[in-house]
Amino acid sequence: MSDKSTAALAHQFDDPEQQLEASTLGMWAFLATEILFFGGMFAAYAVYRLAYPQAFAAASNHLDILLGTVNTAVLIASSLTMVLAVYSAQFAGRRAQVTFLLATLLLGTIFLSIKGVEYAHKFHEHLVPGAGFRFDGADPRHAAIFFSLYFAMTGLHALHMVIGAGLLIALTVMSWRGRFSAVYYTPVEMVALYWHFVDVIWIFLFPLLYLIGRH
Amino acid sequence: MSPVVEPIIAPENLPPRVNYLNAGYGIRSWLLTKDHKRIALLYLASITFFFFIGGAAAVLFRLELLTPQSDLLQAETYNKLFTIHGLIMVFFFLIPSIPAVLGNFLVPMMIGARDLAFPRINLLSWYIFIIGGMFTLTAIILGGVDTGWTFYTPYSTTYANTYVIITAAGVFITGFSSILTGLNFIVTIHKMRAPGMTWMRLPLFIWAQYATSLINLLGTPVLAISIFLIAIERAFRLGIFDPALGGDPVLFQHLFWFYSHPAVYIMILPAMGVISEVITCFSRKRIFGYSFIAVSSLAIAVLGFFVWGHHMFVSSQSIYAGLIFSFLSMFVAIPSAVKVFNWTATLYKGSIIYQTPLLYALGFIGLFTIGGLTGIFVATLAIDVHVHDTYFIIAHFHYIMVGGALMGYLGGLHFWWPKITGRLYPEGWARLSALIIFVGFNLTFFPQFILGYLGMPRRYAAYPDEFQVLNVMSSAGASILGIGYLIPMIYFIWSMRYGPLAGPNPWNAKGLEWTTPSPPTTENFEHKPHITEEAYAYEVKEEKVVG
Amino acid sequence: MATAAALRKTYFLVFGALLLLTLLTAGIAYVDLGPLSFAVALAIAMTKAALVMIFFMHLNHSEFLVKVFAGAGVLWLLHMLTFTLADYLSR
Amino acid sequence: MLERLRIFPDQASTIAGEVDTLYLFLIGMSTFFVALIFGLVIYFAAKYRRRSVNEVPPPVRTDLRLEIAWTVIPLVLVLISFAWGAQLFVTMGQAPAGAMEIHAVGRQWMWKFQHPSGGREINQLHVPVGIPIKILLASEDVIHSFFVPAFRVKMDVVPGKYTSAWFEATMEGEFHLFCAEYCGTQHSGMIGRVVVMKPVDYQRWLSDQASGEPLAVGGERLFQQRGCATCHRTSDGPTGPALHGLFGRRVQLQSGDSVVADESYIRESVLNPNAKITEGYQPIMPTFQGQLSEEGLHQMIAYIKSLSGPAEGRKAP
Repeated sequence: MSDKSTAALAHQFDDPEQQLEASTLGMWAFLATEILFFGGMFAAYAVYRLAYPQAFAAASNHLDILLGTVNTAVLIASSLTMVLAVYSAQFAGRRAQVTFLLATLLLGTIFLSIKGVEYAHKFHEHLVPGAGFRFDGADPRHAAIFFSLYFAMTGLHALHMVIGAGLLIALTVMSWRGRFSAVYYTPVEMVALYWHFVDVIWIFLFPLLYLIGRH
Repeated sequence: MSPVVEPIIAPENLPPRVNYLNAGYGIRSWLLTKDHKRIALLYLASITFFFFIGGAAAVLFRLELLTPQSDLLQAETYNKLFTIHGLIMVFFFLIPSIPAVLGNFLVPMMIGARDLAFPRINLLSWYIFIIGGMFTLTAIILGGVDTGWTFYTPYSTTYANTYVIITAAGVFITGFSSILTGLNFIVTIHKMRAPGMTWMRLPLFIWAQYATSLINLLGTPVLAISIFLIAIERAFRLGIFDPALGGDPVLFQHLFWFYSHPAVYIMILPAMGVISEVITCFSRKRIFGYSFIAVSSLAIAVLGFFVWGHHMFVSSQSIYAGLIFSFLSMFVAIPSAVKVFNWTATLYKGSIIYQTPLLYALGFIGLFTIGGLTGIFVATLAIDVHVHDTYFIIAHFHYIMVGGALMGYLGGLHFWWPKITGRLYPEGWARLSALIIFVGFNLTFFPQFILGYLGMPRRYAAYPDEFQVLNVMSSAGASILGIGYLIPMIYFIWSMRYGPLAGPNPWNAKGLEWTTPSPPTTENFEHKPHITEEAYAYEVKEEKVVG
Repeated sequence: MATAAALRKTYFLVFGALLLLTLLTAGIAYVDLGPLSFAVALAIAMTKAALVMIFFMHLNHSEFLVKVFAGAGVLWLLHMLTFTLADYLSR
Repeated sequence: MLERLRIFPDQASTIAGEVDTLYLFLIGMSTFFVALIFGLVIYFAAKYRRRSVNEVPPPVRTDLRLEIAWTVIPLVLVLISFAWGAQLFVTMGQAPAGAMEIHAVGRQWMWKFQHPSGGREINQLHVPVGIPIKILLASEDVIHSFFVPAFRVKMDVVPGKYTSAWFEATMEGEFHLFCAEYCGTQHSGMIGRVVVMKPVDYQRWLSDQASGEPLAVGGERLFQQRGCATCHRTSDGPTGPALHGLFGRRVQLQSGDSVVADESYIRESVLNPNAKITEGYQPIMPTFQGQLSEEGLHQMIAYIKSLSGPAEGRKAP
């Protein structure tokens, strides 16, 4: 085994396989907690959408479906570049790893900036719940709940993206120093799992928030 | 009273020259440690600190409840005190107590590992616990919070004018501490068991920690999100749970109890794990029904998630939902009953000595039985309509939490104290304090069952005169209980300095942790142990101590 | 592990499928399917999520335990949703 | 002193006896199991105490029959108590047809009851014995809980929706009324008395309660009591439009169109404020659903009419 990998082996593990397996299991257990963390809001969404369908449909039509679709495509693309980064950590050299990691980071920032545009748009249209909320549709009180959930869900999702971006930056630095090889690529795999999970959450957020009562 | 006293440990069982306690000195070696044993001690110190804050709040309002009218404290202060008692005891003492202290120390040692799977995350979880604690203490110092530990809306989001957001932030942050500990334990137990340590040879303490970690993992995030939604609703005047703005307060109760009922199993399961270890050691007998106890730990963890609606029978939840939750609540009681019967059967034909850990274990079995059976009362729909939100409920969950979880924690602490510190605690004082705690506890909480059925609501600063006699009894019991808890604090600290040397295995107990010197070295084992026999193989002839 | 080249090919195939499904779900939203539209949107989202989890998150090559934990997270979410909605729908 | 040491509250309603019987069944079952466990533990601990230092007890095999027994027997017992409790719960849940309906409003730290015939009382509830009473519960602020221990009845009072509880008193006298759900500072002060009287005494009490006052006077009192005055002031304020001269006027709405302010508009705006929002105002008016009986609504509308009509011209506060 090359000395690089044994150097990266933590003292409590016996061999790199055990370390990778343990880290993967740990990350998936963490993702289970994240599923339930967002799950609480999905439960609130489900209850209120069943109770006030018109208000949710009217409010959802205020969201920009084009930006939503583009954003979904951007995030899926970032998932692709992320998985290619893991691929290149195993099979290709530092140059490929760094390019794919930076591509993922770039796509992530594009997603966040599009999100920023949408938030600014909502702010100008007085659709931010709270004192300044003005909604001319049928049932403003329950439309305000839709927007509360919209901002809570997409806000927490964006926060997870920012954390992901931070992890990607750290990963790029480690990759630039050549820390990863076919035998030791655990950190890349872990950040990839986290990033793909954030993409999966958006895959559900997009139809639930943007595509109600469009017909 | 006990017929045969174990011989005091021969002097030559001195602790190894370099062990985990003196492996490093100074603040940095403790605050930046990655050793699971040191992190366990960090947790021990912090939760003891929080325990006495919660306890002080309890003593104060028990004094207030001596008289029907609110004369010692104003209603506002009383509300803040019971909220502090609830918050601190639940989130900052009971939930972390056994997993974070005994679990952190013992999980790697019991399965033959050098440390937990993610030592850095383990230290991070302690820091998160402390940061969360700081937030809650700030809220208390600034003026306290008076929403109860349940944060029911719309009171907590719209009508309370106390420090709800800071407290919510504290609870939100601390939740991640138990998530990370749970995650660490699950991966360690799956991936880092020594060769030969199959699932069916695991000590039952490990099964209990595994089941608890599953609940921590699958439940705590939902508490985090519901507390987060309360904080943003209160900060930005949103209407998610506030009916005046179109929200539904019952939805908050669903999200809150989805975690908070499994949380009571987070508190009791580890104590059950301790009891299995203590009963077998002090009756020197193999556990009766090993697989039944192991499986019932998992059954409790899973079924615990299907019953939360029994907290909401009278909250305008639909009748059908009430029927479903009541029906399922009956099933969750069965695994606990199976465990109690198996422990009692373990004592049969044993060779029992009345050391302090066993006194706590026997106390646990008795009080937990009463707590569990009264759980059947409150799961029965017609009875719960009458006793919901009364002192019957207070008595029920204190019998489980104080009679069960706290007795289990103290029993475990006494049982593994020689291993943690290398010193023995004073047996006489320990038995005395166990007795005081048992008497004080029953005098405090049994009258509350009667008070509850008579209809005295909980969280009342003032109450009608006819409830005074029982309240005075309860307050008297509370002061005895308070003294009972102080004594161990004193002699444990005393034993660290002056206690006789314990040696590797003062109780002649089975289990990998007892094959290491006390206090153990940082690496726990010189060479990786190899396990060949079942757990609690006490019938096998005494073998050499070195593993 | 599949050969390196085959792996790359699957990734691009899955990427293409995900884009198509995104356009599909956005397009189908404009067709009035009545109550069915929510179910269709959810089904598409689940397929996309499954694609990402199986191929991008390597569940297909992971050990059984990892699959159990992935399943447990989703199962618990569904359980919470069903029991909470059971109360609301039976009022 | 001793005669007050009771174990059970009064059994003052039809279901109280049945609930207590189920309670006694559960106490009996629990006492048996507690005695069994305590007895076995103490007996074993004494009988099998350690005789010599290195005594090794004989191995005891796990007995499957025993395991099945103490799984199935407790399961059967708990399911019996479930079925018994559930059957009672269902009867508690549905009020019998024709029950006398009393409107109750919980608000921070007091109970307000309105009898169908207009009688009104605070923190007291006079009811006839032997007649099923349905309490319609509404809250004006936080969650409260209507709890009468003597009747074994409890139901949360959830703001934003109606909940109801019913009982049939079987015993005359005065009984405690508590708020059981924590609702703030004076939660322990939100208590009252339920006075159960013979039907004829109840009618006599009711007759001298009903005030013969004109509707507008009652309406004005309701206007104050419900806190309408805090938002609707004499001139258009930030939180609510003025109601002076409103009646009969055409009102410009948020959604652009306009409507004449007649009785149905006022009634709809009181019960479902978001249906038609006046131009330039926020939808912050809470629902008054269920807090105003039909009679109260009539009084309210009469009062608002008086604000704009020539009749009394009384100034709103």
